[in-house]
Amino acid sequence: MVEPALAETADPAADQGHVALDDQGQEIRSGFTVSLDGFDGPFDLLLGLIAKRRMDVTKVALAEVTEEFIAYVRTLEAQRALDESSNFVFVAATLLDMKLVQLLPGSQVESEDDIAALEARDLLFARLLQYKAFKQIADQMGAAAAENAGRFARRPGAHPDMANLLPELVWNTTAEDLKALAERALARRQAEPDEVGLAHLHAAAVNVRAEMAAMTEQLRAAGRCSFTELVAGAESRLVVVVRFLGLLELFRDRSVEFDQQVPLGELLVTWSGQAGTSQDALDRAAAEWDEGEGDAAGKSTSGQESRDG
Amino acid sequence: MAEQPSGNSGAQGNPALEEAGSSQLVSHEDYLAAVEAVLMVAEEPVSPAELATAVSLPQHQVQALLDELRAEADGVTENWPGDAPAGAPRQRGYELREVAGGWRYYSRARYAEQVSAFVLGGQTSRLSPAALETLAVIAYRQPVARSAVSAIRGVNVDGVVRTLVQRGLLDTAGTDPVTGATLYVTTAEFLERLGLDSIEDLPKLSPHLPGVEDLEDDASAV
Amino acid sequence: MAEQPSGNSGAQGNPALEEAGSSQLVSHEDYLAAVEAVLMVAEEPVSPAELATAVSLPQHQVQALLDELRAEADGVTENWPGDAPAGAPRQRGYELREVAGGWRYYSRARYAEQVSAFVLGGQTSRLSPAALETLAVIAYRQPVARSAVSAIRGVNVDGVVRTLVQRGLLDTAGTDPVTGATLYVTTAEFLERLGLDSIEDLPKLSPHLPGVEDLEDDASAV
Repeated sequence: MVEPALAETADPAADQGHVALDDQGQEIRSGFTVSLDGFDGPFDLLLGLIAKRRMDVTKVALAEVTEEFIAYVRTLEAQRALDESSNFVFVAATLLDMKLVQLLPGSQVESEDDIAALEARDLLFARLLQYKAFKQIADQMGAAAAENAGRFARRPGAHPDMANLLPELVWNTTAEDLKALAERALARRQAEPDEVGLAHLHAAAVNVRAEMAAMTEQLRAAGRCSFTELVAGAESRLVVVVRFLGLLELFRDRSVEFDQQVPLGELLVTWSGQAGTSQDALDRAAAEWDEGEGDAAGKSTSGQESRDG
Repeated sequence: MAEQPSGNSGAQGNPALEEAGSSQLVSHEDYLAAVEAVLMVAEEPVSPAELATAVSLPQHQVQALLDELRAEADGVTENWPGDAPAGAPRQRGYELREVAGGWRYYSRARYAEQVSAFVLGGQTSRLSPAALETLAVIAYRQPVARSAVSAIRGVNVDGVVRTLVQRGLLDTAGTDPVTGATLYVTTAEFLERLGLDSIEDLPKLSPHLPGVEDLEDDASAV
Repeated sequence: MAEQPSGNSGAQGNPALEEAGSSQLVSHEDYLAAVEAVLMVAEEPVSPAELATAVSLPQHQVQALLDELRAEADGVTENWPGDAPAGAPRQRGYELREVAGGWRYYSRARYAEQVSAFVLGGQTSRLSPAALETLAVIAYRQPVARSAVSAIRGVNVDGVVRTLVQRGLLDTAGTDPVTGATLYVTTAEFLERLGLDSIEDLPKLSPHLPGVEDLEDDASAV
């Protein structure tokens, strides 16, 4: 019974407007208020900061806010605390971003990092302004809905004479059919969580090591292959992706060379490695990509530092 | 309900000349229109007592208003005191009928041909898969509010529930004491179609499905 | 009045004087009433095309009838040729509105207090700011995936979207061909809720987006 007002409500309170916040609990919108002012949500918080032009972002003591937040989270039940925490991390990260931007010497934009930071700032503002526009529209829509709320649509209900008008119902459903339908409906509800399911990404574990070995063999034999040829037999998109990653690994190991005449053109791969096995490359790639049972999606970041070195 | 508070009414048949219970409504036409508004949008026939409460008038005055509205819709001129008969009003495409102790506007029988052309335009002789699934959920969870069925099916079910009611497979059964939402149950006709004696004879659901309590919790949380 | 079976008459605005497609309906008042009767049984706004089919009249004549019915319900006197204006008609408790691409009877807002007790369902619950923002984004970006709405609003919208689908304000519309994500669109009920005839009637988004100068102002202010 979290939000009783949301069950189909002929809730009398609805008329008095007491349930204006009824959907709130469905979001990760935080009940936590920063002591700076009463903010309610990441973008709201940021908009508030911008609106109060005198407020210096650099003066917001993130540590203090964090202390308060942790105290607040302790009062929550587990699931809610998790939601709110991730929300808070988002806000805090954005705040840190803004602090970073603010602390940069604005007049002398020279380094790549400065430009990147400025671009990030522009992007942030573009998003904020876009959100602001939608927020204003939402207010207008709310006003329109409120103005319209006093009108109720005619619902025809059951017409005493109307039953005879309907064509005779063709009925060939059995009680067993109904049972099956009910079970499917009830089960589906359990099976479909709100989150995007990631299970399917893990379904087929594709092994980078094996794919690299297979491509090495193919390239050694042919000397030169197009990427299309290399992925010709791939049974899924995931295999294509993994083979591409494998090629990058081989390239790093200087076992292959790439040639692409035009952007988006055919990628030609030429074997340039020694006759000997590139066992090192295979091991390293396997360590980076294949560990953790085909968890290909998660590995892209963890492998980052070692390759940049 | 709605007993006359003062009693000493002078102008019989013109409720507006008596003491107005609502501060909002003043004229006779206002009261007529308010009753008309309720009858127009209420989903089921409304009793004079309910109307009396809604417009804060004694029941006998509401009765007079109902008679006036019925006559007006039928295009019958009657002389209401203090009300100038404005020529012969046209007969409306709807009529005000008294059904099972309540009043409601219905389309006039004279236009049955046009109405059925319209209604049949969208009707088929088979229930859609969505309707069947909705029926199945309600059969096992009755009495149940539409919102709970929506929560289970993940889609709005208002339209299909109306179709099923129209088809006589579902009926309303009061309202939820907490939310006030209308509750739905299956009908005797539904059992007849399935060849069952009672709802108890429906095949048992698999025990692995969420219990009724879970459902109610979830539905209200949405 | 209202003979003339021959057709091609010049009596603009009085559809009954033009060729009657149905053998039953003869007078202008008959046609008015027939349209009225159909609107009375409609579950949702009815388009002039549907009405035209049901009463067997060309669409432009149905349009004229609808305008007349609307004016009549609003108590506005208009002079229809061949139709004696019968004094000032009273304003009805209902109004005929053009919403979501069709026409539908609504109770008049003036009587909301009297009516609200009789209307069950989600209609009376107010939309939260979260719901409104989500609807706003989807209204302008539809068809759109939840993730895109999340990106604009900066919060997870799964719960709100699900609630709005259950309430019939949003509907799913297939999946994104690339990502496979479910796409969402606003519904006719959404338009009805806001009293809009079509999505085109929403205010333009551009005036709410600042120009480049404003953007720079804002940027430097931080």
